[in-house]
Amino acid sequence: MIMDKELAKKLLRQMMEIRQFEDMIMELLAKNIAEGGSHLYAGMEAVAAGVISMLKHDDYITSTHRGHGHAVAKDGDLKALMAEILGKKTGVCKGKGGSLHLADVSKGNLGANGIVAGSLGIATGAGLSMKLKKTGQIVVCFFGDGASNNGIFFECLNMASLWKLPVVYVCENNLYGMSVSVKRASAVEDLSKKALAFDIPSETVDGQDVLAVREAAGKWIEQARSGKGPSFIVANTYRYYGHSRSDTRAYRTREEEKFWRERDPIKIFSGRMEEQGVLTAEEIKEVEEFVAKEMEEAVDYAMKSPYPEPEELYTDLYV
Amino acid sequence: MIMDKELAKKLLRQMMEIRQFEDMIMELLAKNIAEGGSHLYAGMEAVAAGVISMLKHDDYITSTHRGHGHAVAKDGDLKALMAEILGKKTGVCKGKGGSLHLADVSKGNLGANGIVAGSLGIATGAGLSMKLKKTGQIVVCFFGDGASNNGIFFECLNMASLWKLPVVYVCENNLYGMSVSVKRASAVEDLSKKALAFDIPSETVDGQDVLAVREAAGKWIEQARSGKGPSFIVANTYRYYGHSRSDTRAYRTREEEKFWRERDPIKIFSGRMEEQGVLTAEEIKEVEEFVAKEMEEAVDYAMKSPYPEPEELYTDLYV
Amino acid sequence: MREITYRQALNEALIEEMERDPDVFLLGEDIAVYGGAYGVTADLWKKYGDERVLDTPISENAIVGVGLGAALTGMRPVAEIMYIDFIGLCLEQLNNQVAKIRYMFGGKCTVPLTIRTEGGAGRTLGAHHSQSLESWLIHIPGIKVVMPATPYDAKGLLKSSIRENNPVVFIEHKMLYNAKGGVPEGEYTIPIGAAEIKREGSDVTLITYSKMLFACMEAANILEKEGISAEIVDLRTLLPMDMDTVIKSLEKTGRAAIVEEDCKTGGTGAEITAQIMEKAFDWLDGPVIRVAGEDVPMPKSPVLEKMAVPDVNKICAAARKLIKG
Amino acid sequence: MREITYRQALNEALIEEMERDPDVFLLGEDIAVYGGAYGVTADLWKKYGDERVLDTPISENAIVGVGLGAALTGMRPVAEIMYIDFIGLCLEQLNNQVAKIRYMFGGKCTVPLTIRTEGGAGRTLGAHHSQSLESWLIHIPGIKVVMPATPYDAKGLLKSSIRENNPVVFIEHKMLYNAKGGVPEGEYTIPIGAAEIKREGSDVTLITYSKMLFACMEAANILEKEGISAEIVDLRTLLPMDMDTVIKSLEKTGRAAIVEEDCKTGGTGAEITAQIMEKAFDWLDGPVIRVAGEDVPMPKSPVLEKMAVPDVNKICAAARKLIKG
Ligand SMILES: Cc1ncc(C[n+]2csc(CCOP(=O)(O)OP(=O)(O)O)c2C)c(N)n1
Ligand SMILES: Cc1ncc(C[n+]2csc(CCOP(=O)(O)OP(=O)(O)O)c2C)c(N)n1
Ligand SMILES: [Mg+2]
Ligand SMILES: [Mg+2]
Repeated sequence: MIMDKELAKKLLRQMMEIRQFEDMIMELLAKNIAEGGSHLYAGMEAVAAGVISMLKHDDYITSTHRGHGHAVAKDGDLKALMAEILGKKTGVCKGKGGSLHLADVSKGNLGANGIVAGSLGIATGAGLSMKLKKTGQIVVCFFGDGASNNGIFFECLNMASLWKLPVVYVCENNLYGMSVSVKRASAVEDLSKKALAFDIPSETVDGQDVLAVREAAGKWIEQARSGKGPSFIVANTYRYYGHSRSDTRAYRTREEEKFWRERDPIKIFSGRMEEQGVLTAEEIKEVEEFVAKEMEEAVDYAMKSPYPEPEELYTDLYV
Repeated sequence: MIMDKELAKKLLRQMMEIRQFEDMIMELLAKNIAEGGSHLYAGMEAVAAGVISMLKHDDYITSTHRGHGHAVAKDGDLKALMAEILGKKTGVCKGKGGSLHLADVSKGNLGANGIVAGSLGIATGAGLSMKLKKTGQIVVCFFGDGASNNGIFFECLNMASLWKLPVVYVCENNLYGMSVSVKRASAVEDLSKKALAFDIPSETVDGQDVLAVREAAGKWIEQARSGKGPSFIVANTYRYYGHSRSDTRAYRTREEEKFWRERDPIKIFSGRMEEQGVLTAEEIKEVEEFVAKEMEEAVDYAMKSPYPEPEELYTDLYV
Repeated sequence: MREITYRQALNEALIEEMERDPDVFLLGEDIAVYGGAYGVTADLWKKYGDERVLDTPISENAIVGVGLGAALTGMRPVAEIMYIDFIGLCLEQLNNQVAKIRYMFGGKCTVPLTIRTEGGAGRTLGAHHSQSLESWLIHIPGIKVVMPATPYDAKGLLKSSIRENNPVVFIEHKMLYNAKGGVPEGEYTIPIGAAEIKREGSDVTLITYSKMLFACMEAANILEKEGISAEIVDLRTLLPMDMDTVIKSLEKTGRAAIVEEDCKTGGTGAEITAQIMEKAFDWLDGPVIRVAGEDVPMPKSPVLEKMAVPDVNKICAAARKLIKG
Repeated sequence: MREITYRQALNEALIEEMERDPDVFLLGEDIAVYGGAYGVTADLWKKYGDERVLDTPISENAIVGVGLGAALTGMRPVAEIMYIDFIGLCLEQLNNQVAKIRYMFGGKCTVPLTIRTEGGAGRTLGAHHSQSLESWLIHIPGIKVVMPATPYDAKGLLKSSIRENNPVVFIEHKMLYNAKGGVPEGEYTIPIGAAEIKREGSDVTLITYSKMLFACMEAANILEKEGISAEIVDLRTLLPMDMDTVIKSLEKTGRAAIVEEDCKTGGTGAEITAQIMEKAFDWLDGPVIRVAGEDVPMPKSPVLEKMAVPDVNKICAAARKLIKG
């Protein structure tokens, strides 16, 4: 794939935004400014950025409990997202959703989800809408390896294939569902085999290589858009941190972590861009600094924002 | 497979028992002596008889809403079963279960189930018990083509394969789940493909041929018993009657019904046994008459039995 | 007025709303060729085809999830769950996703989804096909719960439910499908959240909904002969609950029995009792009585099934007890 | 007495029962290597291995179904559902299968299955990880529902639950795991179905369970200074419910508030109110008050989350209102 400078910058920026967005969250958590759970996406940036960069603005995605990456990449408003993490009134969900429920329907993000596999139905139903309304839009459904063992995952894949819905199912295989390895949770280690039960075409990609992800995503998004039905992408990747804050990572080795950290998606991509002469070291630095500044502003905005008023407890439940 | 007379008689008797048991139920329903729903197994006898005749007495089965056949074949007490259909005190479940909940744990029948795919978990859990207790028993789990689209089906197959449980999953593919054809309900028409998602070996058999069913069942039961894990048998078969009484069968043709009626499992087997000189026409007739007599006694017993006493409403809920 | 069945009234409501709004479509098990397990969607598939009357696999959780996804993105789905007994398969999607998503998203989406289902005993179908589980549903903030008793209410309320921009669970009763009643042709709607006095009276208030309305009506006739005048409040919607109508009746009678088919403990009658306690304690001449289903799984045996649900005798006995103390 | 945490008390109960009975085994998500999302099964996997501490895939419905199948065939499983918020994924199996199977089979099987789960707000985890859905469960005849508040009760009741030959849903509270209390070493059990007076008093009865017990205790201290003597009934088991203890307290005080974290409409407080109405109307000096969670999904924002559940102030206000009318 030949790269132009602008695209390279954009991809780099998106991955860096995700990374730095979470670095900020970690800081806020450490300082007890942020509260509650936070499942960090760090290490997996190439998947969200790679897939979503192939979508149109009005295409839809559904996300997961590990949803910062998807939310940022889908045209996320960093300020509103950061404010949401802090439960502020200016948050993208007015502070009612939080990290587990980041959503921005106006940007086509149908939401993170506190329930593993909880958004498979939403994605599939959105796909059905797109088909019935013949809008040409498509839906990308993100979920984890662990989610691919839940009943609704299978029910939805069956419907999507049966009805040829324009949905690309993207399984972010980061080797563990919380502490349980794919080997201990799934009868097939090669998760793409699950698509065989539904005659859905599948492809496994290196989820650390944003360009590889883009290539696969592009192909299957095109297939969805042209009415040929759903597909199943398994992106092999890794989360750097524990499942959540209290996780001591006893279920995996430090060597394994090191191995994957060396396959960092941002390093891989920026290294390659430099090598190929698409971006200079300087330009890469510039992107990084640009993002750092964005992030500072986002945090500043979020921290200065007020909490919701008490009355907000009762609004937004019914129309 | 070489047949001895006794075995041939036994298989014939079992299939005839199932058939005539249901003929009786139909009569009782027509006369308004039996009430409520009844999903008839007629046409599918070779599956229950074939599989269950390969089991030991203390092996387990789980059954479905279409459970008369399994209940009769698993050493069913015809009188107690018939009484249960009528909701009588002498019924196998004291009249509390009825057609949809026929069960006899003492005979290894863990029950019919009003919920489609509702007994997949029970079967899988029983398999886990057998493995943990190292008893050498195995479990056969019956369910329909329609059930194979429900989430819990997939969840259970995954666990069974992962933990190498001694469970044989038998999918009775009678082409329809209520009114919806396999083609309209399942992304794969070849249901054995569903096992691919779990690395479970599978086999498709002619469910009208009791000997073919026995051969396949024998092989996979042996595999389960020897600790090699679960398997998935798809038995192609057909139900003669509508899904339930009110069904006008608008979703299938009379030609299709005729085609399958000509492949009647009892006719096929008795014809072959006569041909091969294992049983004479006389002997076949004798079996039929024997069963007819059993059935008359069962109905007589059931009809003469009292309904449960009012106090029974409150018993058997808690230990 | 023309008399038609509850089933026909529902069928008519579906047709009228499908004609009115091209975004309305139906999905569920056996709703197309078969016309629904109880015939409510009869002939709609012939009329509207696969795109608007969609047979689904036996996948209850996905049916609700897919309905939600479609509702979020511009459609107005009517999903059918064949028996309320199966609702436990899709309560995660209903409770966590359908009901909460608007709130979680800070009001930035709407969920115009109707879920039709059907419950109740009476056909000796046993424990998996006879339940009334509405009290689970009134414990889910974010949805509305509608349970019509008459053909008239069924049509008017189903039309309102489909037009509603909040998720609605619409619960029919399997023993009412053949019941007839007057139903106007064409357009009318009934507001969700409004109870109706189905019979006026002055001595006791019978608070009820769905099929039990008819047992109450019969009981009221018997009681009348005994000189007891019963007023009957048909709630029609359980969430939100029209307590104003209940309280107003109680101000008059001072005595109430709640009649519900669902089993008693943790039932809807408990909530009604608690709200009466909170809002009308001073009007009460004595304790509210719950006439409810027994706390047992529904037994198959016809003799036991009859005992397990309220009947006219039990209602009359409760009313007499309220009067005589 | 030695003081240990609620978490340790539960862990100890599991060890003691696993030592006592080789048929006891655990299954659930992340219970083995990880030791449970909230650490209740810590170190058990090291001790007992894969055969007795079984990590499962993320398949809640199958976890319950498999637990049932194992219980029916000679094992005594303890299944964990990580958050009660996920219970909607397995209510079909719990309600239709686990709870009803013995009855449907005419008493010819037993289901010695314990399902541990955990609920409640307080960690700003939002709408999918903060619910209290126990009122759904008390509406399921055939199971028992246990909700201990103290480490002492947690250990004694978990041991009883595991030994029970009926299915038990055992609900812990995520904010209590680190709470300490006196717990004897070794063997003792607490009967399922027995409430306990956690504080004696004479003016008002506070009926509560699980974490809200501690808010009530605090409130009682404040009220005492105002001259209001509050008696606190900790239900401990919600099904069956020990109404005798409640009524006895009411005979003394004549006034009651029910304090529950679960959202109000269709909550457990409604059932308690109804039973008080039925069994103790004449003892009441005024209406029972429900101090309950708000009828909204749990908002993420820490300020809103606090408002959504009862606190000491609300309890005190209710008690004062009961006294002053
Ligand atoms: C239905 C459900 N079960 C369990 C959980 C608890 N939980 C949250 S994330 C998680 C692991 C999910 O694994 P995976 O799908 O692989 O996603 P990952 O966390 O690895 O991104 C679990 C078990 C949940 N939130 N929802
Ligand atoms: C969970 C659930 N959904 C729907 C039904 C209603 N229902 C009963 S039988 C049936 C069809 C089942 O089809 P299949 O599994 O193929 O079994 P068959 O009836 O063909 O033997 C349906 C939809 C049910 N009982 N349970
Ligand atoms: Mg994972
Ligand atoms: Mg079938």
